[in-house]
Amino acid sequence: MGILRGKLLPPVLAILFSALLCGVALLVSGANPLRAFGAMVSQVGQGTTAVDIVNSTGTYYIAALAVAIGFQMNLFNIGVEGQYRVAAVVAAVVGGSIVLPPGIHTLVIILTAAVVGALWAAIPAVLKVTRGVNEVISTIMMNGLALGLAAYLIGDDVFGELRGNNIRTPEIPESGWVPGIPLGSSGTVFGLVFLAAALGIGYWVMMNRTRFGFELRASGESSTAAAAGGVSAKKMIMIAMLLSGGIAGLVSMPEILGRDHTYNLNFPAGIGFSGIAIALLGRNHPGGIALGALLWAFLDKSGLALDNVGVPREIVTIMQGAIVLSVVVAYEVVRRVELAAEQRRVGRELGTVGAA
Amino acid sequence: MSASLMNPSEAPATLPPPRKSRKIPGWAVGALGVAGAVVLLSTTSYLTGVPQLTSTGTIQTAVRLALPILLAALGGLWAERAGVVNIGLEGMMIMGTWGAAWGGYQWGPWAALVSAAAFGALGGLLHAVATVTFGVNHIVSGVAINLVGAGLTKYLSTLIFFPLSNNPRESPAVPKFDTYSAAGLSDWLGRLEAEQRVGLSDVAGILRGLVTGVSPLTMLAVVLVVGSYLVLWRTRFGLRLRSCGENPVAAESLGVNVYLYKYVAVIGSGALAGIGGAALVLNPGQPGYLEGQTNGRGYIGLAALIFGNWRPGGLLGGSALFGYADGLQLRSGGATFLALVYGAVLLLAVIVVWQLVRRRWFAAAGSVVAAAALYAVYYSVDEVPSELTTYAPHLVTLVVLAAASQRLRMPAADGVVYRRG
Amino acid sequence: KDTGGNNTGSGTDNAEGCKLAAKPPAAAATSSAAASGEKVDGSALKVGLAYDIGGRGDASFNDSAAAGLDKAQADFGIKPENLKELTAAPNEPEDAKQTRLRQLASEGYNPIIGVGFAYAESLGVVAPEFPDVEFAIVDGAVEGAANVTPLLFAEEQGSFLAGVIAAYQSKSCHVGFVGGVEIPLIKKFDAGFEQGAKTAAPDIKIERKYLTPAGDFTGFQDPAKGQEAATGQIESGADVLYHAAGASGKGVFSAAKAGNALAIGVDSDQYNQTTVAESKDVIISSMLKRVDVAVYDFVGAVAKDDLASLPEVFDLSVDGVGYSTTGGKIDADLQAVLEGYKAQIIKGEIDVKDSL
Amino acid sequence: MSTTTPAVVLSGITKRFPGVVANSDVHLSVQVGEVHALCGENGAGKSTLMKILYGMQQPDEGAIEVGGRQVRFRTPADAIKAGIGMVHQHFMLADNLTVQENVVLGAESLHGIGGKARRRIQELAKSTGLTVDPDVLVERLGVADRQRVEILKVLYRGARVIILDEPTAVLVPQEVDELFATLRAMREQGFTFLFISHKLDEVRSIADSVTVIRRGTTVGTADPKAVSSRELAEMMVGSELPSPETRESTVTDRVVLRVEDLGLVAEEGTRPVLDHIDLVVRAGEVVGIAGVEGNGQTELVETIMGMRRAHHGRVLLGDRDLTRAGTLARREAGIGYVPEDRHRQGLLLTQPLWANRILGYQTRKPTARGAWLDLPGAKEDTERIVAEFDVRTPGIDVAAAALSGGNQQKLVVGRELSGDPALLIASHPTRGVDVGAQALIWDEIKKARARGLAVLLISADLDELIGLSDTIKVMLRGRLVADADPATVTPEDLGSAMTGAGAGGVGPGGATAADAPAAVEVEGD
Ligand SMILES: Nc1ncnc2c1ncn2[C@@H]1O[C@H](COP(=O)(O)OP(=O)(O)OP(=O)(O)O)[C@@H](O)[C@H]1O
Ligand SMILES: Nc1ncnc2c1ncn2[C@@H]1O[C@H](COP(=O)(O)OP(=O)(O)OP(=O)(O)O)[C@@H](O)[C@H]1O
Ligand SMILES: [Mg+2]
Ligand SMILES: [Mg+2]
Repeated sequence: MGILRGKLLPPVLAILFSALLCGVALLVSGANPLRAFGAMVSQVGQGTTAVDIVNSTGTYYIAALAVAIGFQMNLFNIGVEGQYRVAAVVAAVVGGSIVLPPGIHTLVIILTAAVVGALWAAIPAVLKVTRGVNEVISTIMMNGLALGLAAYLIGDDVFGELRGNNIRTPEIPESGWVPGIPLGSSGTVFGLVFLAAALGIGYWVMMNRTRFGFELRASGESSTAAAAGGVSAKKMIMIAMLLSGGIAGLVSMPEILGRDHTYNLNFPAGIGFSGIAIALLGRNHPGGIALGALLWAFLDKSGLALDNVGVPREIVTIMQGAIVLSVVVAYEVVRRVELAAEQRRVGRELGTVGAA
Repeated sequence: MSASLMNPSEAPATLPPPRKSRKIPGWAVGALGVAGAVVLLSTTSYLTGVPQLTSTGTIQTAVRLALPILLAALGGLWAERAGVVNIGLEGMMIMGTWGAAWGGYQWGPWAALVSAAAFGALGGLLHAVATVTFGVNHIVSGVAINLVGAGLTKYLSTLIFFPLSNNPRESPAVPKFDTYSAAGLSDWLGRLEAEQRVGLSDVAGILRGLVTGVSPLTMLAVVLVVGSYLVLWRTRFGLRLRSCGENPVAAESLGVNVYLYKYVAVIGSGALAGIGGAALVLNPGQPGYLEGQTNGRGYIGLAALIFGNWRPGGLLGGSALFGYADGLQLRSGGATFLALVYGAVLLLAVIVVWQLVRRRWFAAAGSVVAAAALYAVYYSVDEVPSELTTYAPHLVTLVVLAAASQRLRMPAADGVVYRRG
Repeated sequence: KDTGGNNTGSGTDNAEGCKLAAKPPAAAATSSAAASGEKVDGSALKVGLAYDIGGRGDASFNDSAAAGLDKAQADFGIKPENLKELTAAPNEPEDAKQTRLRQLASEGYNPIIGVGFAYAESLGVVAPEFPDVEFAIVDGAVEGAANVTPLLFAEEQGSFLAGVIAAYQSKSCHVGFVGGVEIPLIKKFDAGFEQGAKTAAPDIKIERKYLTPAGDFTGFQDPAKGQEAATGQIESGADVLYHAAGASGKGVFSAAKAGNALAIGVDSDQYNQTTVAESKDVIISSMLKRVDVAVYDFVGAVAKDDLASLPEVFDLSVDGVGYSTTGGKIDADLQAVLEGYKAQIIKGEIDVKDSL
Repeated sequence: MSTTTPAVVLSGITKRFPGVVANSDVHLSVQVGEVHALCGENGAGKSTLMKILYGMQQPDEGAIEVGGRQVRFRTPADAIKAGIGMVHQHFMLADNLTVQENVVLGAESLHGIGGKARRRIQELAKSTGLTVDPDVLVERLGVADRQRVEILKVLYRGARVIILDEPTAVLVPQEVDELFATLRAMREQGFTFLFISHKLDEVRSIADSVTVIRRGTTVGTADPKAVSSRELAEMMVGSELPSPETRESTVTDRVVLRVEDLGLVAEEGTRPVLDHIDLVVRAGEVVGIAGVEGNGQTELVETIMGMRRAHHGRVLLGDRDLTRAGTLARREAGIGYVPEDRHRQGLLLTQPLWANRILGYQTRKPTARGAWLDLPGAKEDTERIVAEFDVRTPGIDVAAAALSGGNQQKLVVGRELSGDPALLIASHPTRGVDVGAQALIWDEIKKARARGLAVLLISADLDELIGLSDTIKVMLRGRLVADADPATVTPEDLGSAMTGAGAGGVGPGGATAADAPAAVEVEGD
């Protein structure tokens, strides 16, 4: 029950608070908040929205896991954004230019994406380890460079090909696709949503049951204590960053292998930033992140319904920001209350101190 | 055991006597840096035959592009000197752009400034509440503020600007400041520049760029940089504020109200970032608020701050570098940009000599390799691909940070959540 | 204090205009297209419009589409409640576009128009799901979907004329092009402009700058950068600038005003746009891309059930592209020249390439 | 004396923290112009009481009188106004600010922050003998100089009553003497001092009266000249004072640790931090390293542990060369490590005790199996440590932060003695630990030594060092400069060697040359 209170109460409070805040904003602007929220909820039943939410949850989930691995050791990988973009281009190019038996083809594409993402993340990692460059700044810069590199790679004189007014990489042959689960008119669930789930399980096992996870957490909690315990901070930074980048590289795989089969100019941006927010929401816990990703995807997708009721869709962004901010505040408040309670408890159980 | 103690002559005298705090004063370092940069640029410009490197227009562009970044960086300086990392600068800047358009549309450019500062400060207040009062991780709060800032302005524009501009993503046109030039000086420098004399014309071009078509905003920014220095390093208020970033516990124990100073600093930080947003809106080429117009400049400001070692002069240099690199690539494209590569080779050559003098053989060898590689690029390419030049400022930042990061010193308690008691 | 345009350094009047190529033969009086005698009744139609980023009010091609819709509504008697317009968000994922289209289709809107090539992929998915609905896509085409009408434009032809105007108006025989993002669509503008300018004045010098590479769409949203790029071109000697840079074009106008240069707008008649009113006196013309005409014609064709009447490409011959003369900077002589070139293009005597 | 108004009177002070009553009904009266010492075990509530007097914490009950007037301090600023100043147990200085900035901070209204302030600082320095350059950055100062800055800070604010919370903990005897000289001189000028120390000899030498606090309440006040240290100690704990002494030698001739010609260069400059260190520790031997903080002890330990890369030289454990091995490999080879700062280096404070048991043992039984953690094994072994080392905790699932310092330290020592290490490197193993825990830790180290453990002991507590060690080496400026025999050496001798005082006035503040102390032998000729 204590766990429930500590872990679940804060996000619930935060969501309620944010909804209230946005409700007030809506009221002020002359809209009916109940109608707006109602429209959002009923949107889930419309068309493919439910499936889109699931698909998008998968994508966000991978991005948030990538961020969370860094967070575990206080490493802020703001560069997921660039990592998944570069990985997507290269993987799409590779996938589109080779022919392999089904399965193997897919595997090669996915591995390429992971490796490229990791390599892109390796640059800030090396800079941090060898030159002490703050990873927040370097990954932000790398995001810019990623855009440039991607643009260069899909140039029609490099790897790209023209399709009407769009440019895209050569289409990946069917042997590289990952079939989804077709649900008729409600859409198709991407096959790689299960990859996201598997990554989540792997992440949990790694963090809680393996030596590596322990070392990661130890470095995050106290780099000095970890060093004294034989955990090399530099090594952990490198590995965590590579792992984070590798997972980031997979972010767009569900979409590319499940639907688009190519990288083109409509490639979505901003998933990395959402990933940061979601990792924060989920407190780096795989379950929490799943809920966070689901919430995020729900807000994203059902927010489209707001157009129908004449409410600016941007209220959703405000809500997302407000949730992140209030959830961390709520966690902090609950943490303080619990720490005091814990100390009281220890003091009481020992019954020794101060009772002179 | 025998009772002899060491012989005085054997005492290892390895500890150097405590050095004086600084050998060369900061302003002299800055002046030297500027002079060095000018010499480097004019030499490059002469050797490559690319006058744009030091033309009036390039410098003016650099100033215009650097302005928002500079103001954001200055905002970062205030917050981080008080120990609060402010990655929410981007969001505060966005709020500033909205505020500037809203105030400016109704009451003119000065009101735009005030209202931008107020909106930015609002973002700062939010950050302060989260980080100071609730002890939330500074980066986390900053990320959230970037989200909130973007969402809020979008929402408000839909409500307020749409009826005026017919576009939910844009404000109506906002009146701008007039610009000013030091007329006589500017013309004289212009003639000097046109003579194309080595060095002299370059200096003239740079100076002319700095005194021609100056907006009050630029002057304001200069005043703010100098003012920030004076306030932070020359007043009791500044001393107290900085002490909160260095050792808040000590400050508190001496009767400094750390929470209060952090609040003031972070709110001020937001206001400065907001003014940075106003600088974008009030830019002559900009009709007004436009969704997404900050385009990551808040983050770049943060980079300039770190680049500048958390000092006003340094961040001025960082922003100038950014504005210059960006301006050059926008104005003249890849061919001119290649001249900069040549400049980098020259710079590396100087560094190699320096390293040889200091007997750092490995470092010198590394620099030689880098210089050779860059020269090979310069030699083999006619034009840097545009995909690269567009993000050249990012690349330059990375390279410079990689070279200089270890010399940087951030405030000791920067980013540390402080709790009273 | 600075007044008006200041002196802009090097390269002004060293030549009073270009050495022009021989003028084209005067064109026969242009035949006004399609005598619209018959009354079209569209009162039964429910029209849905899915805009690209920016939406109605962007003073660019979305707005142009909106204008076409407004005219169609007035002319064909469509009821206002039977119109629905939705807008894309920046960086949104593919499925958001699909949801938007599906939302319109399942609410019974028919026809539905996707404004912008970004809708191509999603129409490829959604259109087959609703075989009875007539879709159209501006600036794009969807292979294999019979119910998607492509509304394509010959931007290069209009830009050719813009190039001619620039060549005739330039005193220094030096002109410039500012593109927002280096994507194929914008490259068509670039290519046509260059060909037009070179045809009119073979010795002309042309500056070219794209603000961002493909994939980084901020280049359409950064007037500050547009201004600096334009200023750079002016200082290199260009005195007539043509832009295809969306909102960044505003910066181009203001740079032209500050630098005593001239500018040519794009998409719609920018002389009349309020957001650039301050610098309208430098706008000598705009390359018109009649998205409004295409939308209007398409809605009309659906109402008449006569899609075959639509042109394959909206080019000069159907006035799908053109130039504006508002502001009076294009005198009768120049107009005659332009009409001459236009006739040559329509007749096929000049073949305007859509890439460099 | 008794007729004049006391400088400070605290009466009935009670302060409760969550789960702890730090002070309960404390009474204390301090006369003008005296040095009043405050003694008590760790956690007895001394610092808390002083923080209350200094306005940093609010008492739940009780009254404060200063100069005969009832006062209420809501912030330190109030206390400063009333003429009270405090030098904290841990330095409260901003490293990146200059001495002058540190001194004037918070008191800018007195003389501004410019030339006037600087003149005032120099004036104060002259009148009290606390000389420091106002323009130097604090980070460049040694501990003794920092202490001077701290006292200057207090004086600058015009304090007449000065609280010194364990000011001598980080000083060597010579520096202590200097400090005391200053205090005596200032006492003549009418300053009043409240002086906290665990070192009872010091208390007896400087204090005019002493108040003992036990478990948050005052036990009584005594005349320090009239009581012995032992009597004082018994007042504090109500029992016999434990002693670190180990007389019977268990030293064998099996070399466990051999350090040869070890050198380390500071990152930026070329100054060697460790300079040609040669060292041997044998099975069953405790080798103690004495030295003023900052002379390379930390670096030596961290280099032996592989946390820093040696510039040259070798480290051998038995006959295994570990010079190139990482920290983990060294631990696996059989080195246990009690780091000097348990909070920063010893523990994961928010993690449960059993997770802390894994730290440093994440590759070994019983806490791990291959790449996998063995959680049941870890928990079981944590229970064992808790039982064997008398770690006072409600369970092994509480966070390490919830334990008191002494119990945290017992956990760390217990962990590092697990798995039969061949060598234990113990840095300040009992720093800030109360008497009971201290005794237990000493005991455990002795037991392990008897089993053949080699111990490298670093400690600032010279009594501990002399009591536990079989051999003592003195470290100065990165070199081992002298050997001492714990059987004969006195703390004063050691102190001279540590400051290099014998070498002629190179000690901080120009300590005067002392005669070559007995039992300290120059190393290497
Ligand atoms: N801020 C606080 N919150 C909770 N408990 C505290 C706090 N400060 C001190 N304590 C508790 O109050 C008690 C007294 O602490 P205090 O620091 O006054 O002891 P001390 O006598 O100074 O010990 P030492 O000799 O180690 O300095 C300790 O048990 C400590 O656990
Ligand atoms: N600021 C604080 N907030 C909450 N609890 C505190 C605080 N300071 C001390 N404590 C509690 O006091 C207890 C011990 O603290 P204290 O610092 O007095 O230990 P100590 O024995 O003096 O050890 P050390 O010398 O390492 O500080 C712990 O239970 C700790 O949680
Ligand atoms: Mg204490
Ligand atoms: Mg303590």
